[in-house]
Amino acid sequence: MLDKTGIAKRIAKELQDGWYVNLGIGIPTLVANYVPDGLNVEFQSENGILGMGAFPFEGEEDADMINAGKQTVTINPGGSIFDSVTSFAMIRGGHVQLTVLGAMEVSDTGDIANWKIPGKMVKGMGGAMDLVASADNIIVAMMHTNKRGKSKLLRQCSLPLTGVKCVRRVVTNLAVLDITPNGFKLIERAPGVSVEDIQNATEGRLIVEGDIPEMS
Amino acid sequence: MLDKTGIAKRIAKELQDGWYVNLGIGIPTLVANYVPDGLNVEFQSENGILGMGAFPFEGEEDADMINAGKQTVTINPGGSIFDSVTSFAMIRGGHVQLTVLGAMEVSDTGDIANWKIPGKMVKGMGGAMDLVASADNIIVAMMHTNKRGKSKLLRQCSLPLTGVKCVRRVVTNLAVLDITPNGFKLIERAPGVSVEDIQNATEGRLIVEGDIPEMS
Amino acid sequence: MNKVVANAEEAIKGIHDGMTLMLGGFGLCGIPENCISAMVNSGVTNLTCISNNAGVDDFGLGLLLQKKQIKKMISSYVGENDEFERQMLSGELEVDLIPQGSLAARCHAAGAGIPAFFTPAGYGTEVAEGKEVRYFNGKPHILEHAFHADFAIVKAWKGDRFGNLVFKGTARNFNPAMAMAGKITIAEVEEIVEPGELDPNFIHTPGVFIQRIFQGKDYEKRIEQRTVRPKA
Amino acid sequence: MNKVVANAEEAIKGIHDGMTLMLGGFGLCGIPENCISAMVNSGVTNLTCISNNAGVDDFGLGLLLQKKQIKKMISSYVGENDEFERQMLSGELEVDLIPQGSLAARCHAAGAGIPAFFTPAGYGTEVAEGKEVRYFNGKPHILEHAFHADFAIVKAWKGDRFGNLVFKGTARNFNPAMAMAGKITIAEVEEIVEPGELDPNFIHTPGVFIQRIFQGKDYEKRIEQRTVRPKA
Repeated sequence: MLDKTGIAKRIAKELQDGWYVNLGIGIPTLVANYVPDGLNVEFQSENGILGMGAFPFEGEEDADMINAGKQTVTINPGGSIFDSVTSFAMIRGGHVQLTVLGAMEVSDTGDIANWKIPGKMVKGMGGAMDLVASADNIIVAMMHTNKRGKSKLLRQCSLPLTGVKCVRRVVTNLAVLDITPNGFKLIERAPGVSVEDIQNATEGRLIVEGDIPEMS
Repeated sequence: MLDKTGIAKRIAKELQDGWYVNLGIGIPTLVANYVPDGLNVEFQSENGILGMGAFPFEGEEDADMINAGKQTVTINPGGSIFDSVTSFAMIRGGHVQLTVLGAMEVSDTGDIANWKIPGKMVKGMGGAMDLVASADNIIVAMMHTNKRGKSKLLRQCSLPLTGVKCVRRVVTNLAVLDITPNGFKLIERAPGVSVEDIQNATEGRLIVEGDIPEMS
Repeated sequence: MNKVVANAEEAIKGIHDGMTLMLGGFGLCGIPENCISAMVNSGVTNLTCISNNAGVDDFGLGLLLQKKQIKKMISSYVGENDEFERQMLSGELEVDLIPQGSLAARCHAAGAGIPAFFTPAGYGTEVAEGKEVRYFNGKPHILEHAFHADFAIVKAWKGDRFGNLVFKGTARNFNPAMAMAGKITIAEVEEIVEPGELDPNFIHTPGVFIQRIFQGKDYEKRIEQRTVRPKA
Repeated sequence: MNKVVANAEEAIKGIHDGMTLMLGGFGLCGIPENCISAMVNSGVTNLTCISNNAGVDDFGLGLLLQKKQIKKMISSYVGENDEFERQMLSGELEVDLIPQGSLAARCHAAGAGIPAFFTPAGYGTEVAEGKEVRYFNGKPHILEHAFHADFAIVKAWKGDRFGNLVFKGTARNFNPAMAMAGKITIAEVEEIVEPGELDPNFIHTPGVFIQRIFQGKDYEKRIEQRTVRPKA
């Protein structure tokens, strides 16, 4: 089974040289720490940065230099700063090659819900609806089940949607799964996790074809 | 009767302090030379300048610094340079208070034609269609009649239109006229020009109410 | 061209009860602190505020929420504010949540004379309810309309008396788009410079979009998430 | 991120007969001179070119017109070119004339993922023929669609190997919008600088929009209307 860091490390293996990548808040943010050596990848933050760098050194933080999670950050050489219109032009126009975001629910047709629990929590969608509606390559990073042990990989989302038929791959603490016309296709098992464990934790249609390798 | 300079001088009297103004090619360009003392007016050139200044001194011309007429120009302190999208955002968004442009024909309902003579001349509309469709304050600067002596102030335009019901005022070598629901309303006569001269040179509906003052 | 006014109190003249305002900023970054304070003091109320976020409990737009001066918020993300949540759940506050990119584009569209445009964002969600859907290249899009505002209030780093603005870092965010969209746009800046001091080739917001400008004071620039690494 | 290619010949690889290209520039100001020359030499033909103007007889896109490499021009203004006029009137060349602001906005829309938008420009004219009309605030608008291009070719002043670009003066014009709209965008620049040399706060076109960049040579930068005043 993977912890949050493990999920981030697994997603980092999806990165390709030359990609521009948008990382959501939470587990996705951790992906930036595990870019494979030798790969050039630029991180976009939708409040207006390309080439987002590490956190600033203590005492060098700048209130005018934050990321979409409102954290103080730095910018790498070769980075650029722009306004919100340009930032979402990049996103909507398909110039960002990979978007990684968290979710409360994902359906086996690729719908995602992550912005609202009616009557309980309404923080807003931020940039998530633009991101999921625009990019071809959406990876969801999340725990396979919620705090009450209920599956987050569903036949249909029960919460208000963020986007429809948009998720390409889901990486959880238990597995890597792709969205296919027939449901979640199991690609890899997390270390020590059996196909049965995954089946038990997945409410949506699960496709298991042949031997499912354990993540290396 | 006014010459081209006279038309430009008359239009310059329309300027108000703090206005942003777009001047078309030809007579309109001359308006910039007659801004009344004490008025702050900024000229916009739709290729991407606000605060367009005088022609450069000989030897200081810069191929990267032209106006919409492709003439080498300078920029005044407090001016700015921007791209075509932003330039037409200014225009379409109504941020330019006055547009002055030439015309081949104007109708008494405020239609304008100035970009095409079928089978003979097709240079294109450039920015004229955006300008006339967007601004409330469109002044046409032109000769009252064409080279063959035919009126350019018509009941209906015969040439392909640049815009419909958009012209507010016309300043010609003979007169100043406003577009009203009932046609061209005569506002001023050029020096030495009679109401009859203007009537003879105007094919569209002409409204003459009371004494028409001669331009001062 | 002299658009300089003395201070925030002068700048907000004409902002009346019931008006619609746009306010720049992302979280607490790049917000017009001086104008917000002046509005808290003026007591103007029943405002509709278009702003990406709603501040925190005791800063930014949170200050206007505390005093119940805001009737409706149009935002993309409103976490981080307990008083906001309380007013929203109790029904005291109307809230329209808008995808962030659509929010930016709808402000920009207003300033650019584009009344409506199609975007894929929000298709199939609550956001699309009641909106026209049309397919382009086989992909569904929804029609979104421009947002207009009686006043837009933006915060820049430097500006001149013509209203030309330059922003610093990610404090730019929504400010340039909103600057274009106000019937009257107010810019508060950290420093007013002489015309010509800002390189005309590198001005973020041309002065044509700005009607009033003043040099703000006592900027707190509060940081929401101070994240640092130790010095090596 | 290293998007640098050796020269214009490398940069235009993959531009095939029949493709649609966008080319930046206003008149002869800010045009990609090196790539145009390389395409004249490559002999690529049947091109659809989206560019505000069509060059003059012996410079800019006029060079491709001379060799009849262009099948169709999509522009806003095409005066100043006799060969162009001859080919158009004889029917050898297709021409689509587009209001300048709509041209810019349609390129930008493609790059920004906006498939269509409403604009007042062209309503009631030939430009509106066959287009949807809709009223907003009582004013008629027409629906315009995004332009897409197989390649966009832009000219900047300085750029780095990440593709970040800075333009000089009015040579900016259509270049930033078109840079966003190409499936592949080529930038030719007067000077390639190291990443970090361009201030990230003042980059006109972020590198994300650029796929290939090279340092051009022998820029002629011809002036169409040399207007000067005598030195005092």
